[in-house]
Amino acid sequence: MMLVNYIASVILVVLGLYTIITKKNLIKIVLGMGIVDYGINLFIVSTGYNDGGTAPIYNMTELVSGAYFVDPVPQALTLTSIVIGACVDAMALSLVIKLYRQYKTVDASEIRRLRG
Amino acid sequence: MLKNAIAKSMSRSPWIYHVNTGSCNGCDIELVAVLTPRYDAERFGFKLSGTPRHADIVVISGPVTTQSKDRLVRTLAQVPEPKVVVTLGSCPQSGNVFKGSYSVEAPVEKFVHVDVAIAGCTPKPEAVIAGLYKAAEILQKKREAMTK
Amino acid sequence: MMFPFIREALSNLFSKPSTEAFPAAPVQAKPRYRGRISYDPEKCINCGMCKKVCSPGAITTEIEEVEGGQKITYHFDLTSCTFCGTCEDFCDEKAIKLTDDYLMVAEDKKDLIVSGSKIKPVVKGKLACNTDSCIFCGLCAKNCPEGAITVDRATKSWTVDHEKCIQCGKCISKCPKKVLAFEEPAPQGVIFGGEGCVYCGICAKKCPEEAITVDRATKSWSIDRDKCIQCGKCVSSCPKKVLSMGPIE
Amino acid sequence: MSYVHFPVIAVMTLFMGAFLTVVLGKHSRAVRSFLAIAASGIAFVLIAMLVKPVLIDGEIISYWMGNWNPVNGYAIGIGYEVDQLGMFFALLVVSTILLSAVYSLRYIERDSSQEFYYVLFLMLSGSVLGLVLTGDVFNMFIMIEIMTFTAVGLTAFRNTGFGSVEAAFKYLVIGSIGSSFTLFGIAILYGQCHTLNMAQLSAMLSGNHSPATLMAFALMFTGLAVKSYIVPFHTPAADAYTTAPSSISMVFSGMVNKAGVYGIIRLVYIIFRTMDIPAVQTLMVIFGAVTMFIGVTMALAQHDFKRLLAFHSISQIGYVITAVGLCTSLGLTGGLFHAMNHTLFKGLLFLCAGAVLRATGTTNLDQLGGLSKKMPATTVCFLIGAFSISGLPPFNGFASKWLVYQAAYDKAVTTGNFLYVFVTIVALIVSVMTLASFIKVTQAAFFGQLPERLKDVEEVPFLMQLPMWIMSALCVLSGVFYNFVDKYLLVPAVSAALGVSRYIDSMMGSGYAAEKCVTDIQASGVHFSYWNPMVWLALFVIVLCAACLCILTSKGSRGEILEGDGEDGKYATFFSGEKALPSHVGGSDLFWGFKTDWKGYFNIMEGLHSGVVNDYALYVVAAAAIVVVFTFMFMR
Amino acid sequence: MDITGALYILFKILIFPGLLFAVVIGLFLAGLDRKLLARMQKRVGPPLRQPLFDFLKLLGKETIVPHAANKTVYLAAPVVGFTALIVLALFIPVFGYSTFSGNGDLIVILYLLTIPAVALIVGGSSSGSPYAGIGISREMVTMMSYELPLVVVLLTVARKVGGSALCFSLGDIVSWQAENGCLAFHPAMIPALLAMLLVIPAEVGTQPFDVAEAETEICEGPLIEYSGAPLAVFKLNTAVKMFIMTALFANLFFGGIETGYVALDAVIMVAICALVTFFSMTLIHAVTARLKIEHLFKFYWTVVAGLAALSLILVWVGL
Repeated sequence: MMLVNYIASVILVVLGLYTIITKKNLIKIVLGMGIVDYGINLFIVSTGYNDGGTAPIYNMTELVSGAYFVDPVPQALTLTSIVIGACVDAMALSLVIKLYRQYKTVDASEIRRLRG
Repeated sequence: MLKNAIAKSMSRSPWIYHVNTGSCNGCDIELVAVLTPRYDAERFGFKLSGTPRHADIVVISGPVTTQSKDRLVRTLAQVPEPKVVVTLGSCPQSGNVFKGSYSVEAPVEKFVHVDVAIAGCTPKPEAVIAGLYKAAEILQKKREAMTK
Repeated sequence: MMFPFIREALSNLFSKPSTEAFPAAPVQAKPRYRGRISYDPEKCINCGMCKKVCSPGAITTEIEEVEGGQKITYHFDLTSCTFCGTCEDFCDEKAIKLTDDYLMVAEDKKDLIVSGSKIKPVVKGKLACNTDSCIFCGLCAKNCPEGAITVDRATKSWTVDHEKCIQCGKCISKCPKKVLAFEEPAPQGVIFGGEGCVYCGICAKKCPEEAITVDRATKSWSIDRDKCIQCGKCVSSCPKKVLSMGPIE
Repeated sequence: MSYVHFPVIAVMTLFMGAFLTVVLGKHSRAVRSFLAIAASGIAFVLIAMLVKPVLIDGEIISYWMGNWNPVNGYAIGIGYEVDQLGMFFALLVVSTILLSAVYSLRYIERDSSQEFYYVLFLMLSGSVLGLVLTGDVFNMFIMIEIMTFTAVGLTAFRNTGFGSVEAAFKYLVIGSIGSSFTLFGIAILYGQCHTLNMAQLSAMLSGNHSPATLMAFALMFTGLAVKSYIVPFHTPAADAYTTAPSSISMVFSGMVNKAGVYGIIRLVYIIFRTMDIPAVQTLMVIFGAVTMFIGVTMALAQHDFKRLLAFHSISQIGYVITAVGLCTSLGLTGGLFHAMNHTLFKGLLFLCAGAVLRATGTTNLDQLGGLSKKMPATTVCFLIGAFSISGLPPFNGFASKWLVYQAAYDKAVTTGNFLYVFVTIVALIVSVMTLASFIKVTQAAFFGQLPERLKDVEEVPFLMQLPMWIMSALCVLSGVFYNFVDKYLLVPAVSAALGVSRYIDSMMGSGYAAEKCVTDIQASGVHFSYWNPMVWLALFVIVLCAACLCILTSKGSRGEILEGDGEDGKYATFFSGEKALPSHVGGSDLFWGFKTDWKGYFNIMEGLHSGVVNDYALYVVAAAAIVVVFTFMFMR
Repeated sequence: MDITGALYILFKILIFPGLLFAVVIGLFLAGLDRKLLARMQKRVGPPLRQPLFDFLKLLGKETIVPHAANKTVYLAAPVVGFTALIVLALFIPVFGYSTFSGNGDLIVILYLLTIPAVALIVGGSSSGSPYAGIGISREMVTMMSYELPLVVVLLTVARKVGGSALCFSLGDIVSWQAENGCLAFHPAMIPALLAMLLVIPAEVGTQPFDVAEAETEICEGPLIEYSGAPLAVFKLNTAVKMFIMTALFANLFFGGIETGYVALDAVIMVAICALVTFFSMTLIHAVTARLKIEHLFKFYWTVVAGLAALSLILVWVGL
């Protein structure tokens, strides 16, 4: 059953958003962003799953009639998405370091020079 | 033709800028009284303007205190030509009762050429009207002299 | 009502304006208006009281020696005047009057100065001749326009008819030996009669130069001749008429 | 080489430019300048060469990467599809890139690590160009992601300055939430339709909306709305525009948020084809109206030149969203025209702000003043931009705003819906407020008294002026010769946005749309008539007459125009007779009468723009929730 | 276009209803305003030609460009404002007689109306005076104030006339009134009419709403440094604006009373303009004192906008 996957992915996304909204620590906000990403990745990879399918690799010898494989596209999407997510996290963390150097804090409620 | 029309209009629409150089406000009140319904100088196109740049006639009242001397001179310089300078009351012409005070620079003629002097302490509004009327005529003459 | 003047504004629109047609129709100033000063030099006795009481110092005098006396000119500078009217009040001779002419407008400041002058004749002494040096040439008699001088060379007499003499001084200028001259006149001044004086002190008060001192306690009356300008105010104001003008010692 | 390859080559050129810059441009300024100009120039030329076939001949270019053509009506590969709508935005993008690149040459010459600037700049350009040209939703997502983090990098480029890292971080957090929503929506769509091609999605989705696709719609709409910075997603935009270098602010407001707008148009008009549902129209119009109002009122309260411009960007996007959301051909025309005009005049204004920043070292309006004597070219450009954005005739802002009002009120009277009346009024008032806040900038920065500190200010170099002049000229020309813009740009773009079936057919093979029963959106609305061009003649004659009048009278009098030194009393400013002192009525002093009346509102707004990133994230999530609920309540 | 047609258009632009007509009637209305105001204050008042004298006199004065000013903008601003007003005059038909047939679009008029104000603001701003700085801020707030009611009034008229079709054309509004009677006599339009009457003085900038040019407080505000010919053009702008606004009012609310004879129409038009001038400017001027800027804003966004909105709602529900 894929329902568990879907529910889990939504829970992950919601948890990630909750983290971003409530946690004041910048590192935790970045972690929240990561959690959202993982939730979505789980979701994408789940959409392509066919129950009982094999790995989506063209190998003429093993291809037997009646056998089918899982949708390869979501897996490709997930890979891309993971790469992008990693980039974003790296970028965010580097910004956190910069912010800490400038503001001497990682508390989001103290980092508000730009407001109004 | 336009030149004549402009010259004629000069005397029909003189705008007044009033400079108080330390006056007791007596003359200032009479100048304003000139615009009241009873005297109504607006009949002749007189209007009080708020800035020297709009003015044709500069009315000076007060004995020109030391503090106001520079300001008076600067303000007068900012009035575009042709312009007419009118002194209102005795103070700017002589200093009146303040004559000889260490802080009074009167008479005003030391700094500017006065075209019309209206005497009185304070002048009656009729006298003010007569003086301004005369100033308006001088204004027209000055304009005609300018374009000649 | 939010706009209380709306009715008035509309009714004014249909009624006659209350504006005076001033330059077209001349306006008479109200009674007791104090305007342009008029000065009658004939009445003036040159007491200077006006000058003294004028707070802005608008009144100035000029004294000029001319033929036949001093020309005394009074200038009333209207551009300096406060039109308080004190000079009018203080002028006993009513020579100063503040008229109701309010149109004191001028392009030239000189138009705003009221002036008046009169010539105050100089009192001269009698013509006299120093007969010790006189040669009785008779030139003086010849040149006298009135024929007041009679010279007799024979008797060495020189006479003048003081009634006829007009003190023109021609004889003096013609005299070759410069022996003719007017006598020094006796100094004029206020003469205190003494009898009848009640030491009221009005003369002292009236004196513009404060030359007179009256002390009632010690019944003394004194005058500072240097200060006195012989205006005669004390004489005219004395209630007992004990003061007079005349030659003094 | 056939022109069908041009779109891909254009995108690849920019990415290759970025790659080469990082490899070769580290040590030589000339090399990296050359690479940046060359890459953006080639992209510009390539896209410009597509004008003839796409916009004039009306061809839609479809291009399958690696020649992976659809099989049995199923798209397999990644497709690029250049229709007139995409072409319209692509033109905006490439011109912005080129002008910004030219401006950057001198603008960032004093900064360190310039090669990274160009790398990020070219990557950003490539991603936005790819976004508007692609025909694949996942490709679109990737482009959005590249766009987001390059934009973040560029925001933090001057990271020693005030708040730029902070702005970058906020931008990154909010932007990645938005991208996540988009990705989630795309994932749901893929789960439902098993395709990522826009044309095919459109064919499959049109007219049959299941709860899953509605969810996808809501999420994708929110995600793209975050990218176009409409209220309440605007908060990072204001920060980023303020702190980024001005050449990048121009790129942000000129194409990055246009990319979001393009995404929304693509989403609602093509992919989901939901635009004829009144609920979607209501949603977009309300979003647009709120955006333009809050944007402009926040702009009125700003003291910083660039932050003020940033809020105006937000406000103007509100116009675009409103107009697009009306779903009339008039509205769509107005919306697209305004999007284009916004690129022009807002880019121009940001460049002016950059020039001021470079010349004076600050953009704080309270510290500026009297620059018009020192920087006349910038002043003229700024005035043109300010008048354009305020919608004064005959500048381009007027033409597009006029269409927006007409469309909105037309919608109001034809549907009888009072909401649109309200929107029309808001749009008209916002325009006046826009004018007001630009008057504030004009007075505070360019006119008035020159502070002592700015005595030695100099005009910016010609290379920086050039893009400004070009954009000024475009602002005026597109306002005056608006008929040409309409004919060659807007009409094709609008018909492309409305003609779903043509889009599908050209990608998936003709007849595909009919097979799937996709019909074009029936957009009501008259075509507008602009004021008679004769008016311009009249205008010209009268200006001439007025000028003659002035000359005539100055001959007749001695009233020649006199100029002189400030030391001479005659030419000094009138200070009630005082000696003229530098006393400048600056940014924060203006409009206090208005501000006191609106004190309550401004206090609330300042509280909402708290600067805390968690709050901003909360707005995004809350708005997403509202959109989802709205979608499920009204779109079933 | 043949030469006669070109000459005819030139005639329209330069003489009637363009430049000359607008200027003459504008000056007449300005003079009338001053005269009537004086009479309401029990004064004789200036002659009717006084604004003309003022204009001519200012032409004969020196034009001083202050040192702090940006010369180009400073001198161009009044001319730009004047041009916009003349273009406006061409857009506003004399009832049936319009220059650009049926093109008098309300939105175009609304925007052209802002140009003179903007010209004043930019000109004042460029003069570099701090008084002008305060003046332009007030002028801008005034503009924001009256724009809302004006917009609502225009939309109301458009809805009333157009029904369920878009009608922003002033020509159509006039011809609709010719068939269905003047809008002034439709009960639902009365609040809008009152609102418009109150908008006119703020747009023109007469007494209670002339906070921007308050000569006793901020020395004429934006005009402070102007002298000579540019000032003359600004004064002329105010006069022409009077004509434009009253003519707009006449067309919006008294559109349908044309006779077919252009000359007679023009006379009727001027008469209505004079009446509107009296009620909206002179009378209010005579009985009120200058407002504060924040009160002005509040007044327009509550009372006047409320009146206009009332009318809009009445029209919207079909009255």
